Amino acid sequence: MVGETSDAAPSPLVVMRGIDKSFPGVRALSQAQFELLPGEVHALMGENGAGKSTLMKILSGVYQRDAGSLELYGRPAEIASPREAQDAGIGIIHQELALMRDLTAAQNIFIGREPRRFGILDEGRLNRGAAAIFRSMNLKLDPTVLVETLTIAKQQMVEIAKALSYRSRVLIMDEPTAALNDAEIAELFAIINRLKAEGVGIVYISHKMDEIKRISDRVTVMRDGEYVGTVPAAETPIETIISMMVGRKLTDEALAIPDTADAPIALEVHNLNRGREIREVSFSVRQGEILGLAGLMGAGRTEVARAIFGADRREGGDILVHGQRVRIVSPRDAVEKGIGYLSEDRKLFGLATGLDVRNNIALASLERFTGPMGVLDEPGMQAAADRYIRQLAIKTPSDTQEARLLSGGNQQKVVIAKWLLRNCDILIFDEPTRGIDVGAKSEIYKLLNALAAEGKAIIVISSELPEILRLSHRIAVMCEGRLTGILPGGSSQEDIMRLATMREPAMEVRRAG
Amino acid sequence: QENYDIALVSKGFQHQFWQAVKAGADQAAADLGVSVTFEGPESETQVDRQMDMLAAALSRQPDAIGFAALDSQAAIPLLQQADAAGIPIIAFDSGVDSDIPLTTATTDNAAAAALAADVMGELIGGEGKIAVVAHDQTSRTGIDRRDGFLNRIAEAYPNIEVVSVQYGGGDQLQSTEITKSILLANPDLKGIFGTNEGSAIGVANGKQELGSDVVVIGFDSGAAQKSMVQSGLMAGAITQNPVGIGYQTVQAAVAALNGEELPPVIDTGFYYYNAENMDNPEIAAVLYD
Amino acid sequence: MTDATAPAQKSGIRITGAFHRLLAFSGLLALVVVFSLASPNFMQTQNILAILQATSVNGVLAIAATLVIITGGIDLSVGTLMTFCAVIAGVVLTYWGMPMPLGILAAILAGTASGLVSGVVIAKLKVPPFIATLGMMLILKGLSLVISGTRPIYFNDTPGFTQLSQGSIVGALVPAMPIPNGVLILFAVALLTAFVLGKTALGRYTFALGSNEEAVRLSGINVDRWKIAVYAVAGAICGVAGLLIASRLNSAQPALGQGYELDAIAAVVIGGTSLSGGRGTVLGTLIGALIISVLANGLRILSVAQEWQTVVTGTIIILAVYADILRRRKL
Amino acid sequence: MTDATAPAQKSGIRITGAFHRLLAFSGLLALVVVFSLASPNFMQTQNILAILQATSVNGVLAIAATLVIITGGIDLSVGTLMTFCAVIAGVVLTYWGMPMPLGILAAILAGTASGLVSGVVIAKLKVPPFIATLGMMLILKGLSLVISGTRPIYFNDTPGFTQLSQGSIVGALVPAMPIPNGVLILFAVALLTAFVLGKTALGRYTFALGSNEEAVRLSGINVDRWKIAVYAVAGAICGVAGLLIASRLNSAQPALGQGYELDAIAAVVIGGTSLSGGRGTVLGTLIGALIISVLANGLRILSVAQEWQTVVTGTIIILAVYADILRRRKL
Ligand SMILES: Nc1ncnc2c1ncn2[C@@H]1O[C@H](COP(=O)(O)OP(=O)(O)OP(=O)(O)O)[C@@H](O)[C@H]1O
Ligand SMILES: Nc1ncnc2c1ncn2[C@@H]1O[C@H](COP(=O)(O)OP(=O)(O)OP(=O)(O)O)[C@@H](O)[C@H]1O
Ligand SMILES: [Mg+2]
Ligand SMILES: [Mg+2]
Repeated sequence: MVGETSDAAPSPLVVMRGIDKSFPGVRALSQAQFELLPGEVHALMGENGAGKSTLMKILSGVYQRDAGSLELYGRPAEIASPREAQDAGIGIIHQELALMRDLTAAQNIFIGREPRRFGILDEGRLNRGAAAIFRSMNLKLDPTVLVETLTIAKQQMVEIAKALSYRSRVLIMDEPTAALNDAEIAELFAIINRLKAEGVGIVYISHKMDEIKRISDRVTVMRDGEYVGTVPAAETPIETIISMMVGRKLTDEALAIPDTADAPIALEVHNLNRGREIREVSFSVRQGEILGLAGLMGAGRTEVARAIFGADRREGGDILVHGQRVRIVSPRDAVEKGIGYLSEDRKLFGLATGLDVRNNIALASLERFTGPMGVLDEPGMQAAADRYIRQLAIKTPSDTQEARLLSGGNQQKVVIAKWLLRNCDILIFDEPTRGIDVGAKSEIYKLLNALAAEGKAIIVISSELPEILRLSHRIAVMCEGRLTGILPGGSSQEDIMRLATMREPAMEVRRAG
Repeated sequence: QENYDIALVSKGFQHQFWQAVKAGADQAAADLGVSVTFEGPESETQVDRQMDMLAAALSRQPDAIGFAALDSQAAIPLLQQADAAGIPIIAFDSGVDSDIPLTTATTDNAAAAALAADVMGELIGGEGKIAVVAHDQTSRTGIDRRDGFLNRIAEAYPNIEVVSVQYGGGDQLQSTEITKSILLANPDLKGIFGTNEGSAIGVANGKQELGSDVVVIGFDSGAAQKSMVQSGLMAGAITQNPVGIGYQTVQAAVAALNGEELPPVIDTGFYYYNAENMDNPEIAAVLYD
Repeated sequence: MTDATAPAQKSGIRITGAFHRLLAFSGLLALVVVFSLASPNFMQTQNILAILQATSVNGVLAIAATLVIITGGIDLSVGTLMTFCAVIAGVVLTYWGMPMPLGILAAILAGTASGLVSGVVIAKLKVPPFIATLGMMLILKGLSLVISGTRPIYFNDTPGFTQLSQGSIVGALVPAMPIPNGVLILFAVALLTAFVLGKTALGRYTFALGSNEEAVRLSGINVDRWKIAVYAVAGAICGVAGLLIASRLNSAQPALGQGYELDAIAAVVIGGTSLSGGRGTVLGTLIGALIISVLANGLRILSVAQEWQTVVTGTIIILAVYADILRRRKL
Repeated sequence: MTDATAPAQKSGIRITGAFHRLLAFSGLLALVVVFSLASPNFMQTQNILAILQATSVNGVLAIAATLVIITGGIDLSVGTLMTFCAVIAGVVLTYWGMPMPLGILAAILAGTASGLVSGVVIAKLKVPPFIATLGMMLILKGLSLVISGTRPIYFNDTPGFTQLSQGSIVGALVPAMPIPNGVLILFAVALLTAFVLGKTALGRYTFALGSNEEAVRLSGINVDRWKIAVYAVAGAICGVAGLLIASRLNSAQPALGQGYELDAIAAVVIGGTSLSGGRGTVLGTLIGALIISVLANGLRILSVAQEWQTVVTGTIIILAVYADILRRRKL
């Protein structure tokens, strides 16, 4: 299966063979292998927890392998630290953003390589350097803005800019587009093609199948920490890659959208306002309906969700639940009214990373498991957790595994399980499949459909238009804080994009940062 | 004579006063051929820490214990325990509300402070404003010296007004800052009494930093205070006889172990010293560095 | 509903957990062995009781600090709050001449109230715990002096008050083991707190808050209320410490208390609780508190000069934590 | 290469930054106004100089603590390290009779070395900063007593030593402004530290470490080395504080120092530096230290009873930080 061409192939940049790596209680890699040629984009695929990030962390000096061999530029090599990886020309964009939130974008990009004059930091040159990189990426971003104030998407762009600034021979991108919109993705792909032409080898990890087809030359698939095979991207049908990943054939039949037009309205929002982020937003969701909330990065979708949920203060607007005007000033109020919110940044807002899987799942429902004198019903919690671990196929050794040790996708599932257990009538999913593999993604889609069929009202915020189109009964589109229109389920991507870019004529393009 | 093991549990350790007591005890130990340990808590408020020290000393099963109680009641159960174990107890520095200690080697702090009040009254001509910078608000010595001074002023010097009593914890720097505030708030202040070494030095420092000519009466000695008295920065100071307290405590313990009778109180005395009299052999003997 | 494989897994994890905790004793054991070999007076019943007695106050304070530290906070006021509670007991029992149970109740209520105030300042006003409890430390220190009239309050009119900590119920039953009541109270507080932490909703929220407060808030939980509750419970425990120290000294010493917070926090951290919150155990804290008292006692028994005692204590605190880190890394 | 829009935006940010800092003075100003109205003695040159002088030692210690706190660490040893450095200066100058510059050098080197040790224990042995510096606090306290022979060391043989802090170079030039050198030294240390934090790689990594240590490590930076460097620099600054206090007392007082760390950390936090690291300013710390001294001085000037002084100080510390929080929320 290994993709070898008969012509005199250029000698590989990286050859990894027989790699083993264990963590306490988890065998992350077992006889994994990987090869990267100069000037190729090599996709690394696999389900959540397959070991992709771990393999790349070994290549970039973050972890040390337990066994196996590593060749770099034709010679055996040891990479003992991130520094050594940098020195060896290996750059990486980590899946979990590794930025210093209190520093500016430019300071983050050049950390460790600050331009100096007479030992004094030359901030001017630093900012000009960052600005140049941003310009080459067609990114409008002030280099002096604090990273903390940026959205995840912008942070992701900063991370990409940082990786580019190293001018590496090997560039690893671990889900770089998870937070990006289409325009930004196109920009990234243009950059990738430029680098490719310069002979840089690129490792590309993503769960978005269309991307793989668009830019990669070869695909290596991993499953459960093991090497499955390497195939040329162009000739191999997606179904084949998917079945290599999941070890079975996946069926994701298009969903039959039942009509919900006469179901009672579950949630109604009137003239929601909050500064410039939310301006006069009104919409409603019926029971059994999935409302897609589409828009470009920064359109204000997350802000709307947080405002409804009481996570941020509103400046105006009414919220009606089942026809009743309700007062929501805190998440607690929202949850009491039956509203659940799955936030887009699970690490920051979703998981209690120190707690185990069971307690994270039970966190929003602890009251239900609280007996006399505040004593918790552990067996009940365990049963509930196990039920969702099975139902959502959460990959974890047990329900007592610490949540922070799970792979990204599985962490996301834990957060979903939390809201399912809480049994809310109205669920707001903010980027529910970010960083989730195809297999799990289609499970989550089925799950959302099933929840809707049960009569729950669902709002799905997603930056992936196919996902919005695949799921929604109706699609609300936002641009610059305003709701620019609500489309029926069968609409085209073009319709959505038209509304998503329908800027107010009077309003100037908002400056970045 | 046997090599007795005598444990001294004092009220303090790092301060020069207690180091002088320790020096006296060590001297006696050398003279009498016994061995002595000496320890005390960080500050004179830590009554329970002193109990832990006393308990550990008891566990060591020494031949005798010397004890300077921070609180006259708190230690009674432990003293009873010592008594039951047949370990003789000598109290020093201040007494214990109990008849267990065979004797008490002590200074009458209230009387000593009253002497300071008299000196102050005389030096400022019996009228004007004065202040007190005390080392502690709740410890026995702190209370006795403050009240001994204040009571004497109140009863004998009706024209003297005490405008401020503040506490610097015996910390020189803190006492300096306090003194400066007091002086700045009361430009017509005539005198300040510092109730222990750290307080007195702090007061003199504050006076010096502001270039004031206020009359400073100190308490205790030590190299710095002696030189301040010598230079006139401090008008004079009361000294106890800490070396004598340490020496006599150990001596009394050995006497008790040898079955000798002891008087109920060994008054170790106090003295006023100033630039004139501090070289007198009698005074020089009780001053320490 | 029960999954057959799950209990097996759970007990497996429990065993390693217990094993880990057993190893945590090793630092303490090493100290005990060294001191026993160095001095025949160390391993005497009397001395062991003295060590336990010396641990009781700091141990109880450290347990209070443990709760707060698991939420990711810190409580600098434990020492002066203890004193404040002792003074309140003194006022109720000695100045007002009320019966003993009322004094006990008053001390614990005073602790709870003060913890509540800290909790409100932290949760509602969003003042960082370090500052809020630093402020409370000073306020309580001042108030103790004001209320007591800067004088110790003696409990001579409340017979039996000293028995609270110094008497020995166990000794009355088993004369060979005159374990002071203060030690029993320490263990009772430890058991109760371990129960609350491990088995109740309050305990679960305590860990969750330290783990990711924002996630807890976004789960629709009233974060403020639970945080305030944790500080209030910690305050109540400081009230118990106040009773213990007052009973031990037969007096409320109003000036005492500052500086005790560092010993308490040290015990917590030596016991393996992380200052960044989210994890910690009461057992670990107990061991930490014991390490501190054994060290102090042993060095005194060996007649080590006091200045060197300090140096050795500092070194061993660092080494104890380092050993714990090494051990965890291996497991 | 220049981006036309960037500088404009930047200066915009600078202005709001400066505005914010200006407001940070408000708490201090409020105190000054209140005390000036309450007592005619407060706003006297003499008294203002006294306040500044009283700030010098705590201010320098707080600056040292600021560096460490920005990395997300904490340094409990600043107080006893200051004393240790003073004792070292005493040994070199008085016991060994060396010339003054050598004594100054020795004190600063001692501070650096001790900071280095803390840094190594924290960075290499992975002992949490709280414990590492708590241990160092005790070790240094003991060593100060051991080295000095538990006696103060006087600098009578080093003429000019007291001038270091108490003399006034400014006063010699402008007799109307006898600003003591100690205050100048405080400002010099502040300027230098602000420069290091803002303009050098060390400063950049200090903020980066407190912001996200793992990210710094993943960026290929030798995290350990820079962390150690920060503690060493903080140690050197404590050396300066040691010289200041020794000069002021004309002696090295070996028993002093414990407890000073809380004042220093309080100044840092009142000044708006977050204990979780990543942000902080030297100017803020200076203001924090001034708030503490003004409060102490003002209450004394007003002859408030000491127990009430403590209560008021605690309350105002909480209120000052609360006001700062409110202000930030509005901006
Ligand atoms: N530090 C760690 N400690 C323990 N287990 C770990 C650690 N890092 C990864 N693992 C485990 O190793 C396995 C592989 O994880 P990895 O992050 O490499 O997966 P992945 O293929 O990148 O998944 P995803 O697509 O969800 O990012 C998972 O089971 C994960 O839980
Ligand atoms: N923490 C923050 N600080 C400052 N501005 C923010 C912050 N978070 C979001 N914004 C701004 O608020 C606006 C709305 O952002 P929001 O996150 O709601 O957008 P979104 O539609 O959910 O997009 P995304 O795809 O980034 O999640 C944007 O202009 C964004 O830059
Ligand atoms: Mg991954
Ligand atoms: Mg969003």
